Amino acid sequence: MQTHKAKRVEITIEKIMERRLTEALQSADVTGYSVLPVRGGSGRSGSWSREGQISRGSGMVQVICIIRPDRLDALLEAAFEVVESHIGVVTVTDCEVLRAERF
Amino acid sequence: MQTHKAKRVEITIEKIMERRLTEALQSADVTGYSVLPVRGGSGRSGSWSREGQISRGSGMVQVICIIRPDRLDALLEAAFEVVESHIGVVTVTDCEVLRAERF
Amino acid sequence: MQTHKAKRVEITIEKIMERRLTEALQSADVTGYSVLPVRGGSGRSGSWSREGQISRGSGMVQVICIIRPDRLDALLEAAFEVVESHIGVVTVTDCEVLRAERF
Amino acid sequence: MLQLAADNLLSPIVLSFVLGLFAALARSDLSVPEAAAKALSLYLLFAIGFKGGVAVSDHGIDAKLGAALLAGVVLSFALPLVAFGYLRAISGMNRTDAAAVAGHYGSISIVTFVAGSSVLSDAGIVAEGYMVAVAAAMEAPAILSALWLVSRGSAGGQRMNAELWHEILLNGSIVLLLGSFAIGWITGAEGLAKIESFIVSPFQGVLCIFLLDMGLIAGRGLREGSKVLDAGAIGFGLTMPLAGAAAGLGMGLLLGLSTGGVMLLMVLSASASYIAVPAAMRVALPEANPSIYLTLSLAVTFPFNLTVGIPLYLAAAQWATGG
Amino acid sequence: MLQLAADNLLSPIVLSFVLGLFAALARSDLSVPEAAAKALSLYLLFAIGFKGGVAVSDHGIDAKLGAALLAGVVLSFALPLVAFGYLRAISGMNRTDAAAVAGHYGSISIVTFVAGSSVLSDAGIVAEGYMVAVAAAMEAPAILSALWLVSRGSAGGQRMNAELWHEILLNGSIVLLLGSFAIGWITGAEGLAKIESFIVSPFQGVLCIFLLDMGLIAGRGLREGSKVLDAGAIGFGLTMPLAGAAAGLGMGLLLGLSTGGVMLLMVLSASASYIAVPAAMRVALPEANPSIYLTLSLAVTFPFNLTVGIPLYLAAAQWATGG
Amino acid sequence: MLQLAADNLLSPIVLSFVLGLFAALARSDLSVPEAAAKALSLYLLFAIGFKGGVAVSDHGIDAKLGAALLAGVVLSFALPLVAFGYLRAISGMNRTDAAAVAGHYGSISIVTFVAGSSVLSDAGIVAEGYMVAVAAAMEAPAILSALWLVSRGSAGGQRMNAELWHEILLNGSIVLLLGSFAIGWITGAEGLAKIESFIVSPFQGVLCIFLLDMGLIAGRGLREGSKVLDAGAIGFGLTMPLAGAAAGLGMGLLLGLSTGGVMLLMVLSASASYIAVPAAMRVALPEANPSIYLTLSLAVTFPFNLTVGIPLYLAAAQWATGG
Ligand SMILES: Nc1ncnc2c1ncn2[C@@H]1O[C@H](COP(=O)(O)O)[C@@H](O)[C@H]1O
Ligand SMILES: Nc1ncnc2c1ncn2[C@@H]1O[C@H](COP(=O)(O)O)[C@@H](O)[C@H]1O
Ligand SMILES: Nc1ncnc2c1ncn2[C@@H]1O[C@H](COP(=O)(O)O)[C@@H](O)[C@H]1O
Ligand code: NA
Ligand code: NA
Ligand code: NA
Repeated sequence: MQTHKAKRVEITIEKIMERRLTEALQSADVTGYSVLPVRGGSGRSGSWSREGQISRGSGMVQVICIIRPDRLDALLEAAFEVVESHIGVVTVTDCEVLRAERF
Repeated sequence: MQTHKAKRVEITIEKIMERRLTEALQSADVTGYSVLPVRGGSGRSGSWSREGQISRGSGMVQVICIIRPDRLDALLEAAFEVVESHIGVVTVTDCEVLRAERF
Repeated sequence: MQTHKAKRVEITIEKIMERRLTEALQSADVTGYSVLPVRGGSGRSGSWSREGQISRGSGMVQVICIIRPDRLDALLEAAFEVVESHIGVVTVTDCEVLRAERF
Repeated sequence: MLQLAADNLLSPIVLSFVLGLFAALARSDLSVPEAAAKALSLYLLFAIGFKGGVAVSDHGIDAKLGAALLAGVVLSFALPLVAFGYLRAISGMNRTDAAAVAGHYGSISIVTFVAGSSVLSDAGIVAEGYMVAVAAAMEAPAILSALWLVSRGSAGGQRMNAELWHEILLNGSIVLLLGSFAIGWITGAEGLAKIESFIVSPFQGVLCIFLLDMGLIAGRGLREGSKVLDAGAIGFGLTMPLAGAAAGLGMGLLLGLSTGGVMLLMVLSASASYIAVPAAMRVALPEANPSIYLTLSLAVTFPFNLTVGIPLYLAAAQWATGG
Repeated sequence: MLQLAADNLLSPIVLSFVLGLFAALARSDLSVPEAAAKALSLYLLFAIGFKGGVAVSDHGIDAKLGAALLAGVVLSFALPLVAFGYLRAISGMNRTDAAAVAGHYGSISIVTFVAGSSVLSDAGIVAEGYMVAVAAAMEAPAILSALWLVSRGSAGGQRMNAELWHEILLNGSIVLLLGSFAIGWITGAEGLAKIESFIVSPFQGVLCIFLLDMGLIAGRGLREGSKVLDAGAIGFGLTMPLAGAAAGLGMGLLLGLSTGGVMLLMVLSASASYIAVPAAMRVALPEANPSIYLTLSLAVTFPFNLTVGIPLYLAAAQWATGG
Repeated sequence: MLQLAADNLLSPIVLSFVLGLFAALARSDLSVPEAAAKALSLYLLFAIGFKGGVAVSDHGIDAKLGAALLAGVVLSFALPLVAFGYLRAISGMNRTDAAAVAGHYGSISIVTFVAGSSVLSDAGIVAEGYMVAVAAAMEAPAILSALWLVSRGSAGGQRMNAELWHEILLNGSIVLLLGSFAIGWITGAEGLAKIESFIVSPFQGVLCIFLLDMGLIAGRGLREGSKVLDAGAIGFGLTMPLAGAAAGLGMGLLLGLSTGGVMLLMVLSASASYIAVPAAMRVALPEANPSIYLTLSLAVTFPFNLTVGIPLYLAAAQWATGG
């Protein structure tokens, strides 16, 4: 089938920063993203798990954006500003998409 | 370690269409997939979140299939038929797998 | 923005094996990973779903590690030892990361 | 009547809804986890179905049951036609969206039914236990009317296939509602005695938390969806319930239901679906805009019925039946 | 006896299970969220443990406690050997799968125990409070027997390592059951008074929802797993409980337990694990097919015990103890 | 006093916490699903707020309400300054971490408040219903003090922006607590009668499960976080509550609160936040180490207050007010 080149950006960020990130994405004209839950993890600041948590200050989510390659830099800059002083991981992968007119 | 080329297909689709998609995949002889929850997101049809929802008509899931490259087209065609008239995003990424005999 | 090459390893494994896997990763000096929930799926051993389950023996999770390319082999070997005799899928994707000093 | 309205407005149930609405509009991060919301709705369906079944087992099966079920089906088929014409006349909505919305108003909202029942029992009025079964019967027909409206003349029949039929008729809420109704009927007062302190005593409290969540969702819906609704659509959402209630009143009197039964049939006719129909529309009518029908049903009509409608319908039913 | 069976079959608890089973077999999308199901199981474990502890604190500690615990351990070790031989004789199952299944039948299902206790208390029969501790003691030994069966002669010992030991002995259900048992014992009637309206009054109602979920899972299991079971295996799932119950009966009489105690020991022996043992098998015996043991335990033996077994065991215990 | 302490230590509530702590330290896999834990906390907030509101509606509004709110705000602002100085003197913690920790101790823990209220009502002592509102008022000011401490002289003001203000003042717990307080106040005894068997009878039992979960989290925190705390920090976590309680005692006497009111103000002052403040710190002070403040608050101070603190504060309040 006909596919088109795109970039898949996955940003793992603290839940408490989620809204700030998605608002920054929207300001950078990123119109589509999905948010996946993360159950736990480990990093330089120790390991964590969401089980039994009621705290709003812990835990992370993964925000996924599929975008046209030429829009990547604007997205990364917007994301970086939010992620900069916080913990979090940003990865970019090459991918192909169906229905490119959507992006 | 010995790895083998494969394709990673990630289909974000409405929860209500999940069963139709997985049945289409099975008809196309895709034998393995995993389904990840999606907590929320945003797109051309507005933004949404699963929090507090009891509705069965809203929300999306992400279906992930790892397949042999030569099986990609059959999969995409099967998926496209379900996704076509619905909202949803399909991406394909090149990857390497361990234990290729499983796919 | 400045990005750096890295590998994205995604391991889908039975929940009951999660701790064994993450401990193996830690022994192999993999310092960061995130764990995503998986809601259901299908494979050679049939299909499953987490809905309504109280059993600890069923269900899978997806462990994601972003690592420097030169650390990939150590990671795969550690993971393979745990996954070997169990069901599970391991994929490796090339990606770019921001803030490479973190990995 | 005014007293009734004030009592209703100041009940913990309605105030909990208002709290949720306020929190969402004020962009508080208050939220009920999805799993908890679903568990609450399972509880409410189980309890309301079971109690309906026990009532039937207590008072014996009424000759009117069959007629009431039929009346429900007729209302569910017919109301979308009224709603569609009204909506097209009053607002600028396109055919597809209008048909989708119309389908919601023929079907029913079980929480509105629960809230109505709860006001009834506070007022010490007993209704026919089988109204629960009437509620279940009214869920699906409206979906057919909506699809028919959209495809009149064209080959729209294929929008309904066996799979969708199956999903609609065996959707979780219907199965649980009718199933627990059957269990209540079979086990009767003895069964109720065993689980009374689970499904009766804490019921109103659980309903408060559930309505808090409904308020949160309605408020989020308003924030997201208010831009898609014109004044005509909002007017529709506030007046269509009255038309539905009037139809329910007529039908209830025709059937000779009790005051409580008439009132519940009014509530069912006045309410708009937000579980079964939206799901069916996403499958069969994906080109209709979900923001429109969800916002109208959840954020306009539901609050209207909860606050103003229910006491009004009760007063009307009492007046009309002399009860 | 027939009356007892009919009463049991028509109790809200059993009918809720049947409703879940029906919904799953009819492919309804009715489902209980995973988090809610887990919360319900925490509640049941906490309540049953606590009440057991309070009973012990009320009636004093019985000289038979030690003996009963030992008897439980012996049953749990021994029953898998019987089950294995029986299964290999009656069905075409391979050694590994048969050993895994056998392990499940030596261990216990706590919901079956809860359902049994609930029938007992409906019948006004009091049992030894420490039977809860016996239930906990019977969870793990069967796992060792299963692993021994699989590796007789070969170097299978390494399947059990310290980590797995730790997981089995400190799995969440055991810790919660024994922990709440201890809390009930320590705080006694005074503690119970404080939380009675949480753990006693709504108990049967919560159990209904839990069994609805068990029905859903059993039904899904049947749909998925029925192809992996031959007639012999199904026959095993329906008759092995009787063998287990007989062993429990003998042991209970030997110990001189009360009627209720004998009945609960029968229930424990007749029931098959679906939480602790499947988890252990996935770790230590990944080559065994989980569809086989989960389907047998959850979709064959559990419904059998719930519907037919429990009243039968009660009748047998009453007959044998003259109680 | 000793009796009181022993009673408290052997209550189902405290023992449930100990069970959770034990399970986590023993690395059991016992866990409460996140959605269930959140649902429990919604329940507790709703119930405690509602009951506070009903109490105010019963006894009329007290002239001291305004003064008590003000006192709470003052305590919340001032305690972090004391805590900061004390912590820097007693431990080797850096300025940023010490300021973050200090903020937690000025703010409050609502579960500690709930546990305190529950001990009070067990003892048959009535407190001012509006203490719930005082609790809400004490949540936020401490955050400002913490941020001021960190940025004295420097341009730290920008750490607080409008968005963060909004998040803190309208965080879900505050909105639910104050909202249900208002609902209780409006609907009064009549409203309470409707939902009593939901928010009153099962309350202590629900609290047990919640504290089980708190024990699990505290235990996990101890395992993860104990390495980041030096002896000075632990000493701080065990003695700062006493300083806070003393301040609360003085303030309570000054205001002329009832015995129960004084005790609750002590509890609030002695407790350390683990919901609102950690979230604010992650946003405004991401460079502070969350392991430090979460471990101190949840795994050192909370258990201290729950086991030793609460009975101590009650005894002190009784002694000081002669009540
Ligand atoms: N290399 C990595 N791969 C995947 N997730 C990571 C990685 N590093 C950090 N994370 C996630 O980000 C969180 C915070 O990381 P850190 O800032 O290193 O403590 C961790 O708990 C993980 O959930
Ligand atoms: N570019 C994108 N990247 C990731 N997810 C997307 C993207 N576009 C849409 N989605 C997801 O698909 C849903 C529907 O998209 P849409 O059809 O554009 O409204 C959104 O709410 C997102 O969850
Ligand atoms: N090709 C695949 N792509 C994605 N997930 C898979 C794939 N194969 C297996 N899985 C996941 O791994 C589980 C076990 O697979 P299997 O060992 O084939 O039964 C499945 O239920 C899926 O959740
Ligand atoms: Na209607
Ligand atoms: Na057994
Ligand atoms: Na404090």
